[in-house]
Amino acid sequence: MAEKRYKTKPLDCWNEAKQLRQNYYENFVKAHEIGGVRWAGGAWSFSAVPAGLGDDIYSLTGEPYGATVAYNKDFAEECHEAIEAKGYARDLCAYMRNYWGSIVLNKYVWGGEWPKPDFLWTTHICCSHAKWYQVAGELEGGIPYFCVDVSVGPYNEVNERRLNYIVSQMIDGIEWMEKVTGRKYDDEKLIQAVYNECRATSLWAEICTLNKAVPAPLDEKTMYSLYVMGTLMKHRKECADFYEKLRDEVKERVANQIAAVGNERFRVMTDTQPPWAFLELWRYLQEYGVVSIGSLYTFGLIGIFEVKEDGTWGPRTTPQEQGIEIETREQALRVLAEWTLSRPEWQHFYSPELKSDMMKRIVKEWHVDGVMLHYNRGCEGLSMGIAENKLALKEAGIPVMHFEGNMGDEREFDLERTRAEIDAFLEILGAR
Amino acid sequence: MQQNLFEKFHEWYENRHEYAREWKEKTRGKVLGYFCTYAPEELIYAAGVLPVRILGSHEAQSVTEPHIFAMFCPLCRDCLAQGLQGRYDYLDGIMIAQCCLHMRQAFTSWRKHVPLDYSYYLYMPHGVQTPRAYPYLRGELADFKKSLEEWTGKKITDQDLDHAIEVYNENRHLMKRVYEFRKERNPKLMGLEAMEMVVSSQMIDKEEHNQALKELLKELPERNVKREAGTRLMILGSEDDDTEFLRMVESTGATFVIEDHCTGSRYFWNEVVPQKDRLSAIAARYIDRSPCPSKDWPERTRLPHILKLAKDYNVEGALLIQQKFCDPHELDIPAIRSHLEKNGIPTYFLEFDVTVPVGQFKTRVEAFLETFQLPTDLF
Amino acid sequence: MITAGIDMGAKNVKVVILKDDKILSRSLTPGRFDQKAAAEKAFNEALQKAGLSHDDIEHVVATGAGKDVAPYANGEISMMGADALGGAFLFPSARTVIDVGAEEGRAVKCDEKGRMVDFVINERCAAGAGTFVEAMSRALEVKLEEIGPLSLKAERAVPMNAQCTIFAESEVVSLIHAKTPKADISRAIHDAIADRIASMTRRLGIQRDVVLVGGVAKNSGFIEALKRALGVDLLVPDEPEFVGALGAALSPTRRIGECEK
Amino acid sequence: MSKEYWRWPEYRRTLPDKDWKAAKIVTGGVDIGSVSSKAVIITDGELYAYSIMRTGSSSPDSAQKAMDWALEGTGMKLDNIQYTVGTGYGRVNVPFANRAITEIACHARGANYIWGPTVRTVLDMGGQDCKAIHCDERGKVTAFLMNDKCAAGTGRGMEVFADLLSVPIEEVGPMSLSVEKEPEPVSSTCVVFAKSEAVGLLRKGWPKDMVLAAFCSAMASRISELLEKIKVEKDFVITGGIAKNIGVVKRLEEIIGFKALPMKEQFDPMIAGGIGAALFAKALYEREHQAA
Repeated sequence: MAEKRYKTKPLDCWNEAKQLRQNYYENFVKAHEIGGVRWAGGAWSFSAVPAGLGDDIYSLTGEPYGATVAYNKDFAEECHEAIEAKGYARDLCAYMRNYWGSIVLNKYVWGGEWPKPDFLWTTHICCSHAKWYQVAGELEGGIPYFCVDVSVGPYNEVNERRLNYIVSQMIDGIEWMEKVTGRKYDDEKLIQAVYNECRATSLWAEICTLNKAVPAPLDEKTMYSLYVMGTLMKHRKECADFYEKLRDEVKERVANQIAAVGNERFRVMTDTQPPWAFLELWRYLQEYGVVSIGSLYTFGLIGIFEVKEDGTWGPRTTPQEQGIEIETREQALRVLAEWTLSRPEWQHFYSPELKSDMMKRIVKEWHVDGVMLHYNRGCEGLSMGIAENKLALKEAGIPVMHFEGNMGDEREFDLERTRAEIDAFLEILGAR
Repeated sequence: MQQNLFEKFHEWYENRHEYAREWKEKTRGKVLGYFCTYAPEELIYAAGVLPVRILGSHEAQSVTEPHIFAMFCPLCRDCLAQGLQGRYDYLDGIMIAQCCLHMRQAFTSWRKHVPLDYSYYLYMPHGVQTPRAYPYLRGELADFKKSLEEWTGKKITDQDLDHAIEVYNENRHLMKRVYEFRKERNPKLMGLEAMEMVVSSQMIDKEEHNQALKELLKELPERNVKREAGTRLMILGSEDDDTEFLRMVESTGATFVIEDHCTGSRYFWNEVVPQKDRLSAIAARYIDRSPCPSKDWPERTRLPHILKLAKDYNVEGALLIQQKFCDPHELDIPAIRSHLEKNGIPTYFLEFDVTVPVGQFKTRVEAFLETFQLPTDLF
Repeated sequence: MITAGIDMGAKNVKVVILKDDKILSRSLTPGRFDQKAAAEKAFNEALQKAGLSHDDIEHVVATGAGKDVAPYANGEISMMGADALGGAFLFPSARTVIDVGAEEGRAVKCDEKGRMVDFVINERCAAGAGTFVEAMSRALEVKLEEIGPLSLKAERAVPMNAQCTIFAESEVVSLIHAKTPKADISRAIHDAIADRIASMTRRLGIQRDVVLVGGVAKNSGFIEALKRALGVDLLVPDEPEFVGALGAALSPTRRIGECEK
Repeated sequence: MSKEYWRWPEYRRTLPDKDWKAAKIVTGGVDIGSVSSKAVIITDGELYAYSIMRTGSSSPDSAQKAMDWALEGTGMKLDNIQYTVGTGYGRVNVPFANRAITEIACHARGANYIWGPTVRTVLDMGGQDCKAIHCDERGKVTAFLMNDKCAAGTGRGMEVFADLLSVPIEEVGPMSLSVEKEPEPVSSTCVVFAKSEAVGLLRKGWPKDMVLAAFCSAMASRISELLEKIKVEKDFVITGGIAKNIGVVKRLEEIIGFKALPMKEQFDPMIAGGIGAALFAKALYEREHQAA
């Protein structure tokens, strides 16, 4: 056991985070009571777009929902069996199966019946996303469904044509939304939502950047419960406001050397979604003074970064900070598309090298001693190219291990074995 | 055994690498390997480059272990293995037309670990059902054309494009005519022969292939088929060029009369409809082709297409095969099965790996066939 | 300094007693269920052979699957860490140590001091471990100790498609039905597991010299198969199943692993 | 290997007070599985004699041995059998068979004969595979699913466990039911890992019956997955060796929510396939002779 070196204390805005999350899931259920509209789609979807339909629009994003189910082992297993009985393979995306299972069982993970959305709105980022909601619609007995194809290549190759392809689809999507909801679309609300999203995602990047400090003000286990806000409502004001508050608190922790883990001796980073039902492993690491400062996943799924003058990563400057006035629907959608394509946790869909370089950057700038890759059988999207990432990190002389598992299906996780692998890795790090 | 009109295709299929090497010798031209049949071959062909589809060899191997995590499909690993083992050492370059995540990894790892002087990633859209895809892909094709011109140092003229389109359309047209003979009560060709015909067309100069097809079409009508057709089967699902499996099934009193595979009808079913702007015409062809499941959304256009094939070819039963871990097909198969069953076509599902346990599969296939073949008076 | 290493393996418990890097004694006791009792037996046997008493031992370090329940232990080290230390101790030129035990295959990369720098454990599949050979020898109706030598008599290499143990069992049955000579089948069996181990090791990158340890390293058929699969020569110690215990016994002087916890 | 606990009893049986000489048609069914071989003789469509033994390394020999044993003491010779159908893994390696039919068709046919026309779902748990079969009132297969990827849910899986725990295989079921409280099923689906998991439990000091219970319920839920996929319908029956394992059967019945029809005393569930084969043999014989 490593001795305590730094003072530490829990986050002040912890409860607010919990409250926000709870409201989100409750509001979705209650939406119809107040005459509101429900839509469902991926956490990666352009959630700012439906915001133009009014202030009473509530969403349910599939991945965080699937993760919540995963956390609840028994319900997860129920979901898997229900959907396998429908003939779907057990190696498909675990979040997707948790989500489908809830529909089939007509059970909401927060209790009560499954709240059927009014329409489905998502983006096709991996082989599963468009099909996820295609099947979901079928299981729901038919729901209007629109999916935006965003597979135009990595950010460093974005051009007008590629942006136009996405923007023009969203323009069609808005007309479609008006039809299926019978509502008039308000561009002003869209513009506000886009501002919110840029602000929120830039703030999260700033919070992650603060974690470069030694000792780390945040550990990844905590970050999981904080970045989730961005996966639920990155386009909403309350999300941006919360991140602002959190940013200030984390700044203060850095100033006063308040650590997430009092006995921090070694810093690691992970990769891909964790096996949600086994977060105890992160606590196990802490027994040896090892803190996970985050991952490309916790940083870059929500956080939008840019390279600063000194060549290091920091929060991307928002349009409003640049004094850009968004005036039209078309312009708002263009800003949104361009901003979204710069998402770090997106580039690897086109080449593992782009991801390896970002990972090496994190290792350097966040003072990481070793990397623990979760070979995640539950998500082929984020596991894509992960073996090449491992090779690249090794080549760079960075200690790296991988452990196999599944973010949402505990049947594919072996705790004993993973412990044994982690023990060995701790020995390599010199932590034991 | 019936007189073998398909020997040529079989040889091409078996000796794909020798063919490509000789082609290079002969023409001094470049050879470009491509992943996935969304590759706009017309452009490559117009550039005077031989497009060759990269496929696996169905042998157990262990060289891809460090590069692709085991949760990805056997095909992408088998393909990469070919590159890492130098089996395609004659390639001057590789390209991919964006498709599933699995194949993309075979491409990116190949690009990184196998020395090449050219590689190209074409951002083929997935949203083939949105009209916005046409102008977008047209633009992407223009970029690809430019890149090819820089690589070969040769301008691709409209004449070049017209010629390529003509050759490719003719190939599609001829193969469709051959497929007509699979509709007969006692089909003039077996599934294995059809598969080798189509896959060989993905590996050799289409003009040569067209010649062979014309020869074939002269004799095919007269071909006297001694063997009984047995049960008329359809086969569909993931990439499939598993000759051992097809042979096994057709040795148990059944004939594959049609398939929906990218190694079969899906590859050549629709032609380029000429337009003034050649690139738009080519773009439209690849957007409108019968899709891979990874691009078949929000509507399921594959269902009516597959059912129509089944009806046109008078199919009695369908084998659905899927490469292990092939998510796109795993996401379609339940819907396809229930659609076919609803329409009175029994189905049976099999999961494929790099090599298939023919022994075990034989029992299943035979049992499936027995449900058609065992005379009712035995019960 | 006198130290002891206890390797609580899945099938046998192995103990090595060491004095200033000299091996004083070894002892092995089968212990599938009551590992603790087996360990006590092995430990005391080893003491006896070395003519020592428990108090003479400064450090007792446990490793292996059941290291948590090891008696006497006042320290522990991971199986991979122990393999590296033990392998490099026996063969200083070792940079890769492959350990194939009853239920697991592992590979470790180490530096000249025997410090582990990277490792890999094979996927959750028995096809890459000793149990596979056991199961196959039963399917083949050949004694376990005979199957290795038998495979060396093989005329040709038959491909073995199945990866899962049970899958493979039925394949062996069908090979038998196909009248394939038992020697050829045994070779196919060893090739299959060797391929598994080889592809696992490739994930590390094969760096010479390569040392093979663990119970299966006593199987001549497997050694040949693995050489073929890796395309490199293999160094195999005389008592390969003791290398883990040896590494554990070495760890206190090398300051690796948890001691005096 | 010391005592082989996994070995189930091999035996033969002639049904009482039957005179085969009086029979018009005598046919045989030989089911060569990967683990067990069964030979069945029927006279005028009635079960007459059968044998069950372990499959050796050569199918033809196993077929011969099984049939010889079934004939033993009946005074019947192989030549007295007018038509034989081979089935099971080694179906094409039965030297004296007139035709081969898959075990899937044969099990459905056999179950229909043993339990009657109300049977709709047949679960056959063989040595190295597990089949869920749907059939109509005549015992004709309408759909089937097969798991031969994973030993969890196969006879071999159970044998491995009996062996591991040194419990004679016939006692596994009853012993697994002797627990007061049902434990969590072992989590690993792979038998080999379920095995190491079980070893872990034993090390933790779990009694054997608890470990067996944990394994039997894991196996039951594994099998139920197959049944759920094919949508199990009444009447439901179980053939193959596992039908004799009350520990798995009871748990399986709990999961799927209804009972399997009870075993019939004179019909060992292991011979359903052989019976089906022999019945097909009779039908085929008659067919050919009408034709002639």
